Amino acid sequence: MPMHVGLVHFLVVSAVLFSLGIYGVITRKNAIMVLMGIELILNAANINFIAFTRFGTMNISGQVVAVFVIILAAAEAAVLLAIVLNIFQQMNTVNVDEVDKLKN
Amino acid sequence: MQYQFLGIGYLTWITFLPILGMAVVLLIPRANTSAMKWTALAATVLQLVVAAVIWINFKPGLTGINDPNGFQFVEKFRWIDLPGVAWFGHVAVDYFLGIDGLSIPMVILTALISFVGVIASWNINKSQKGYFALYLLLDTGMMGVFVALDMFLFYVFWELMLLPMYFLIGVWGGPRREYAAIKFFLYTLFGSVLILLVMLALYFSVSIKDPATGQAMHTFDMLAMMNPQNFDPNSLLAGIGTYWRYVAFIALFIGFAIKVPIFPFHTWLPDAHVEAPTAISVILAGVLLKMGTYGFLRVSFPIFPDAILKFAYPLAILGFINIVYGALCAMAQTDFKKLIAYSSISHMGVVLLGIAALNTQGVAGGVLQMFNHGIVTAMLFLIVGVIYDRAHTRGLNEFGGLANQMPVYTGIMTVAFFAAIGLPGLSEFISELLSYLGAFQAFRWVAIFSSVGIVLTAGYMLWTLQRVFLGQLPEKWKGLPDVNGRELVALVPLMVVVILLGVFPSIMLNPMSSTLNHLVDFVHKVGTGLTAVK
Amino acid sequence: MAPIETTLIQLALTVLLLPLAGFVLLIFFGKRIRRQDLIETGLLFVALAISIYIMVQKVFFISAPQIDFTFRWLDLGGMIGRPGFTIDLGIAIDNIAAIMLVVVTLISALVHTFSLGYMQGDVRYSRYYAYLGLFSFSMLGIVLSNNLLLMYVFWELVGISSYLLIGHWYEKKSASDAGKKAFIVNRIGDFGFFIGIMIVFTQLHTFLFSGIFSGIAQGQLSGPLLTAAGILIFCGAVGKSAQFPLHVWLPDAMEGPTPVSALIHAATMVAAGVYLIARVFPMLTAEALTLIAYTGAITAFISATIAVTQNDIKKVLAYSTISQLGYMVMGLGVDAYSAGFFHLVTHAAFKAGLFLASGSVIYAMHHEQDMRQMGGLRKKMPITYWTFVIFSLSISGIPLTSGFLSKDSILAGALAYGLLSGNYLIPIIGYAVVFLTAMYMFRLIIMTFHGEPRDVHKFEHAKESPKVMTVPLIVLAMLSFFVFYSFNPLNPDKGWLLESVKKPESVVPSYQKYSWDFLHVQLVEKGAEQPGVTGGGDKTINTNPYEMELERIHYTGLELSLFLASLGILTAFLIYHWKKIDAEKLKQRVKPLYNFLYNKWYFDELYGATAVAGTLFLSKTFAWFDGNVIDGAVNGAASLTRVWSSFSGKFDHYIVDGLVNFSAWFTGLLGRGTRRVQTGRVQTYIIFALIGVIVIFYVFKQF
Amino acid sequence: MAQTIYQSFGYVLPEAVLSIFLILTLLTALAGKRRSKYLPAFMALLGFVVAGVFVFQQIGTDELVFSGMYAVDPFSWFFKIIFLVTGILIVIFSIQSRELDAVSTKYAEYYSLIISLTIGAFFMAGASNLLMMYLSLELVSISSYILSGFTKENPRADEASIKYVIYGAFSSGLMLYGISILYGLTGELNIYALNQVFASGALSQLTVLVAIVLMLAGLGYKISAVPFHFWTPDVYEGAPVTVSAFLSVTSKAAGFAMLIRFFKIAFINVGAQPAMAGMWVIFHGLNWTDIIAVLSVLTMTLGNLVALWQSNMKRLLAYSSIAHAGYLLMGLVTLTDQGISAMLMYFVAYLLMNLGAFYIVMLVANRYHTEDIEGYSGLGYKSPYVAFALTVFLFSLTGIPPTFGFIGKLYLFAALIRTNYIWLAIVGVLNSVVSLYYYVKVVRYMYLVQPEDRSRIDFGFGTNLMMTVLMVPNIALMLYFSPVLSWAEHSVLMFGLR
Repeated sequence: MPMHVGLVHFLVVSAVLFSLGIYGVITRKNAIMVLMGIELILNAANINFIAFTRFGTMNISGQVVAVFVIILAAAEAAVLLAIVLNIFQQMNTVNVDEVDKLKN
Repeated sequence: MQYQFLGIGYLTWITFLPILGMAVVLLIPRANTSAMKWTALAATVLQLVVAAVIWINFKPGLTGINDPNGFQFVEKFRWIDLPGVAWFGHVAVDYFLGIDGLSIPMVILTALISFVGVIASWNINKSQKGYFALYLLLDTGMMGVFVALDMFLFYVFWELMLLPMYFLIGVWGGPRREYAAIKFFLYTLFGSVLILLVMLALYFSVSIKDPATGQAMHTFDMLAMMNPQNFDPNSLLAGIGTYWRYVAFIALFIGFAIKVPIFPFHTWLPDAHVEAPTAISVILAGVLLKMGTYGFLRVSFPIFPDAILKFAYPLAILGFINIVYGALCAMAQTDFKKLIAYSSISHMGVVLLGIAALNTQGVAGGVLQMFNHGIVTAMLFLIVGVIYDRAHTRGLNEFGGLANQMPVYTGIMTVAFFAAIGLPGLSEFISELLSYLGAFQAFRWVAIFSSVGIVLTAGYMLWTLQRVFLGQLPEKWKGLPDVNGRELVALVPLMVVVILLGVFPSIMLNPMSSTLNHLVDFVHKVGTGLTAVK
Repeated sequence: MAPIETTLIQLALTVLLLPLAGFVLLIFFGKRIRRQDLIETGLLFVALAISIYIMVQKVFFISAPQIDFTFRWLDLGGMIGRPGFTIDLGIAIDNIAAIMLVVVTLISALVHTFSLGYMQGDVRYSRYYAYLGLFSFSMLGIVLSNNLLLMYVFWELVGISSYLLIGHWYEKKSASDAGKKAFIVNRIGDFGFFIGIMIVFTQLHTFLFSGIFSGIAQGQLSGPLLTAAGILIFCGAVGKSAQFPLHVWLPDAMEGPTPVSALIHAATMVAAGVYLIARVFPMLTAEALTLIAYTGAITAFISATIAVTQNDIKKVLAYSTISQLGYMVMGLGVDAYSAGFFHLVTHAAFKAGLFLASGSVIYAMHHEQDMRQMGGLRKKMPITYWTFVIFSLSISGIPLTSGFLSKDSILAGALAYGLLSGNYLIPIIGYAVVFLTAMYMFRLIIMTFHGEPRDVHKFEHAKESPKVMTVPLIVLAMLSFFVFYSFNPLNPDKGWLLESVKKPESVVPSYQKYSWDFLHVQLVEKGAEQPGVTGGGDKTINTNPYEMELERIHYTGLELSLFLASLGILTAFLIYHWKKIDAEKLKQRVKPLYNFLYNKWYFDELYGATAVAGTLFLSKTFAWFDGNVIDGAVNGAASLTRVWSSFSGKFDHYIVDGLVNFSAWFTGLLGRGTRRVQTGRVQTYIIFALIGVIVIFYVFKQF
Repeated sequence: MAQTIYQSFGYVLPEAVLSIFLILTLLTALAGKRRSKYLPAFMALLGFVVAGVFVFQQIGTDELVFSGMYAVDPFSWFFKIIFLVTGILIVIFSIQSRELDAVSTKYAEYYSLIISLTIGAFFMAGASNLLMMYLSLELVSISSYILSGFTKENPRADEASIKYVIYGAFSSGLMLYGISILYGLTGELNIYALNQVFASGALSQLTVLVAIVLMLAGLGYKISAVPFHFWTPDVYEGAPVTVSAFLSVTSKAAGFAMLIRFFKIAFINVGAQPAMAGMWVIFHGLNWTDIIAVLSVLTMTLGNLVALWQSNMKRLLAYSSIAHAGYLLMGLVTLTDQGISAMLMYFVAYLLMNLGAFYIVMLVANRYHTEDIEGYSGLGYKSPYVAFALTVFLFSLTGIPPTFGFIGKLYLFAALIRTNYIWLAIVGVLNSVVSLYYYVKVVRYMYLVQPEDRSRIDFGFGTNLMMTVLMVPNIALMLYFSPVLSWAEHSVLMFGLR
């Protein structure tokens, strides 16, 4: 029996991605990996939007959102990468847990 | 408006003259310190003159408290006026000044003490500009508290004193000045935020008809707050003897109690007194402490008559604790200023005892004691200042035999000490007598136990007198000069008041008696649920 | 008011204000005026003259019992339905006031005169006279006051002038200590007085004696409260008149100059207590009077026993004073009102004399006060010696002296009282003290004036005092004879003084009176027959069992006291003059008792260990408590917790305070704790944020 | 909503103007005088002023434009003024900043980023669509990431920047995920439409809660509410002072604007306007009041308590700004228009006092090269006017008369008392007492510690004037606050709600 892929599956995938993203953000030392985690979170949301649009009875605004988010994620990634680059130049590291001079 | 000068009311003059002085002081070049001193002196002298004019024109026999027609020198203008937008209703704050028999002694006291304080500040040798500017600002704050009838205005003046006081203690004080200043500041601010909350609660509970438009509006007018009929039926503080009314009363009580100060909120006082420069100690003890008890009488009692009737007994017990506890603590001190600080606590206990009695003689005694204590403690602090200026120590045990070295000083000192002991013929006797008489009628045992204070006060005061002035003069103090003319100018007026009021207390009692009678009557009638009396 | 009465009031006010004027003059211009002393003394003599005039007028020519002048001093007004609060004050002249006026001004004037010699060259000579003026003013105020408040006012002023005068030589620690002690001990008594006044005022709404008495008569104040009020007012007298247990200040007060002791601590101020009792006498209940009687008796006895052992000439006199004051108080307590007051007057004269005479001795001996260093002064100082003897006879109660008259009246009263009420202890003590009095007085005389000089050096230089000092002595000695008070040397009842000082009618409810005070008896005395009318010459005498008892035992009592007094004098001579009994051996034999007496029954030590130390301990504790517990939060949490734990079990509110402070300290701690969360690692932040999200979610899921 | 897209453009003229000036400012970098400090600043100022003119033309406008994406109403108008004033002040501050001299080649970028952040803030204040909310939030965020690390030679700034970007991106990711769930539940992105869906009440409360809590993470991060505040102290400390100041006002105000609008429009039962005017009725199912009350208490308490221990002035002000977020949230707890108007009032006060304080911090950093509180020792003697000004600002932050901060707090507490949140009011006032301690600590160093070197340093006329400009309203508005109050009360109006 062919498996019918429905909304729930998308949502599960999205939730898994979301969790993985959070996991990545929390555990990875490398700033790039942290960025990846964030991208996962955003894309999890994107999957949600698109899935809801596809399966729901609603308008297509969800897909529009996804488009915007993709662009925005790119912008954010660009900024973050630039900052990481700068950090690397200044401190010779891209590990976020080594950047902890500012604290109480 | 009958009492005006240049189109501005007397009370505005008396309140804001020091601010004018402050402005002038700020404009004077830094180097010209003597001009600053004279400006400050001029401002306070003018203030004193206005006070005298007010005193002369003051009509005894009018009521006041909750009766707008009983106030004199009234100035009432809309200060903040915001016609109702949408659902907000009318917001209005009045610039509402006026005095009655309760405030007149305090106004006189403030003017007098401020004047004396400037003279005592003559020797300030550090940042005079800042000092005198802040001093005059403080003066305005104090005077404002005693003439404001709008609670918002009252609160603003109340808080206005904090800042200059912080700096005056903190910058010009003794070795532990920072600690004392911040302690004072925190304590008092803690008290005043509670007052703030109660003020807001009252604001929303009271609504009156706007005289202009006839619409209902909330108000900060303290007189309106005193009429139970002005409370919205469903508001937080409506009714008589409700839970929230008691809570509000207690919050207000703590706010004022810190200023008095009432045990156990008193620990800022000894530190502040010890560290403050002489003039500021004089102001602190002479005027600031009175604000607490003035607040009780002006705000707490008439607005929450039901609560005060319920809490009169605990208040009297606090008075007792203050008296005995303060006296005993004073006895153990070796620092002259600290001793007087604790004696202030003790003496303010008498005020509490008197006003808690809620009868004519008690309240009159309490208010008179506020005035008298202001004068006497001011004298005492000046006296300590004189000796500190010369010897640079306040250790009681380091002195002795000054009576021979500084006879005039000793004479004045003796008068002040004996006044503090409550010697008949000097002012504090009458007020203590009336307070005790009132308290005795209301709560016999508390009054009896409190009378122990009479003995204790004599004990520590005479002991101090003995340690400082009697006995052999230590070698190192052989060169101390007697009081000079400037110090006499500060001390003698106070001494005259002490003696004058000791013999003719009616001078002060007459103007205030009808107001206080009215207050007592009002509290008893309204507090027990009878309708408001006119 | 009749014109003469108005005049008298005006004169009385003049008398009152004259010394005050002197005081003000001397305080402010003392340094600039020459011979200030003469001004002050002169003022006092003027006052004396006026006083005598007032007394003569009042006692002999004015029948009204009292001339009163009252004015409204304070009026706080009132509201409708609420009684107004007013205080009326004023002065009044009745017989006892008039007599006291003379006593006070007389002694004062004489002491002023005496001081001209005695205090010559003192460092604060003008100050001394100023204070004397202040004192005279205050004392006259007490005498003239017609109300409790003014009485209290002057009462305190007397206290303060006494304080100033005792501490006149304040360079000496003992002098300033003594002044302080006097004032504070008096204050303790005044504490009671004050409460008594408050009771009276709150019940009767007046301070005026007349108002108080009429109020009580109307029953507005009765029962235990009335008794309490009486006893509390009496507390004031206990302090001022140095009655047990507040007598400890008087001996110390001898640190003051001797004329001061004569004026204040013998003749006038200490008598103020007695005067106060006399003033409020009508409102004292039987219970209160009984207490007063016992207090007086105990005081008389304790101090007499102490006086026997003392060696300081002024200390002996001081204890003797206390003892005599005890007599007066006892006299009033046993309902012998007139006798008590009478003794006050006579005692004033002879005790002032004794002090001045001792002052004369001390002056001659260059301020030596120890009797063991004296001796044989009889020949060197004849006037002093003979006046001293007269005073001593008077105080011992030997016939022909004034002391005999007044003391015997008291003793007779005590005896009658004891017999009627069953309180036998009081007359027994009373008579025992007669013996002791005679003994210690003559011990004093013998040690001082008789025998061989012990300090030869000082003796050599001793000489009779100048005229200004001896003349007052002579005047006072004359006043110690009976003629000034009664022409009958054995019975003063018909003398002018007792005729004019009659016991006032008690106003307390009858069930609170002495039983005899309301059991009136009418006696009919057979008079000369008049023709035509049966019993026309008969006189009806209102009397009561007390009076009758007095009549009955009068002579018995008199003989008894005379016997005891003689015995006392004899004993003194046996031991100290003829040395038939060795004083030292006696001392050894009763050593514990002797030490006990010599150390004044250890009262000072007792009070020192309890009241004084207790207060100081309390004050130190509180101060410590204040600095550490209440203020603990800011001064460090460590001391706080320590204190907190040590007090927590005991005082509830300490815990509350502790908590208040704890919270302040805790606030800081909390801030310090939470800031550690800020690690500087962004991933930690994210974890916390996530935890936050989850917590919020779970917490609010329920809603 | 009757506006066509074409017509809608007429309502975003200020934003358009700002965008144009954004480009113009950038272009100044190419205009030959690349190193000019003043040209880009002047351009930015001009941009704000011109935008201001257009903003002023919008007085009273109450429209929903771009198909319900963006509301131009009195509420957003209020915030726009706040943003413009802040922008202008920040530009002026930046001109004086020495810190920025390190990146003197990039002034044009710097000022254009300031403009872009302001544009983002404009849109945040008016966003009435979830997508719009997210996009504008990101615009603000991305601009601020760059700004906070703008002095990139400075490791502290770099650190601030990377922390900010990671934390911010993560938070906005959470928010986006929340939005997606909400979208799935309701099928709507427009918050007016959301309101109607909520009104129907046919939603799984649990899921809604998940979505809302996730959204709260994004909003909370913007307003730095506990527990989403962690970036604040680090970023404020690391970033240039001007940027910290800018973030502390504009970014926070924008966050609050969005929060308030979202809550008020999405969750109010419009049909059930109660008798008492201005009271909100929230749909059943979610206890917003409690969530926000708890957040508010936590935020102000933590902010104040931790601030007690700070020794760096910027960090202290960071915690102080967290605490102020807590105070501001109290206004929202009341769920009344009065609470909102109190918040708006407070924003005015907050702008004046907080910018003032940051300005002084910058001045001191310029001259004395210190940001430590101890470095302020004796400032009252060395530079009296500066010290006086800072004192005024700090007391205003504490909320003591005679400063405008007092009126701000007064109205917040008044709103609480009015709605019987007595306990919250008490927590609030106690917090303000605690806050006194650390504010006064600075004052203490300035006046109570005597400097060894008492030589005077004067800051020149321009600086003094600037301080006066900031200081005078701080006091004058206390004495006469009717206009602000009136303005705040009028500004509570949002489109679609009367």
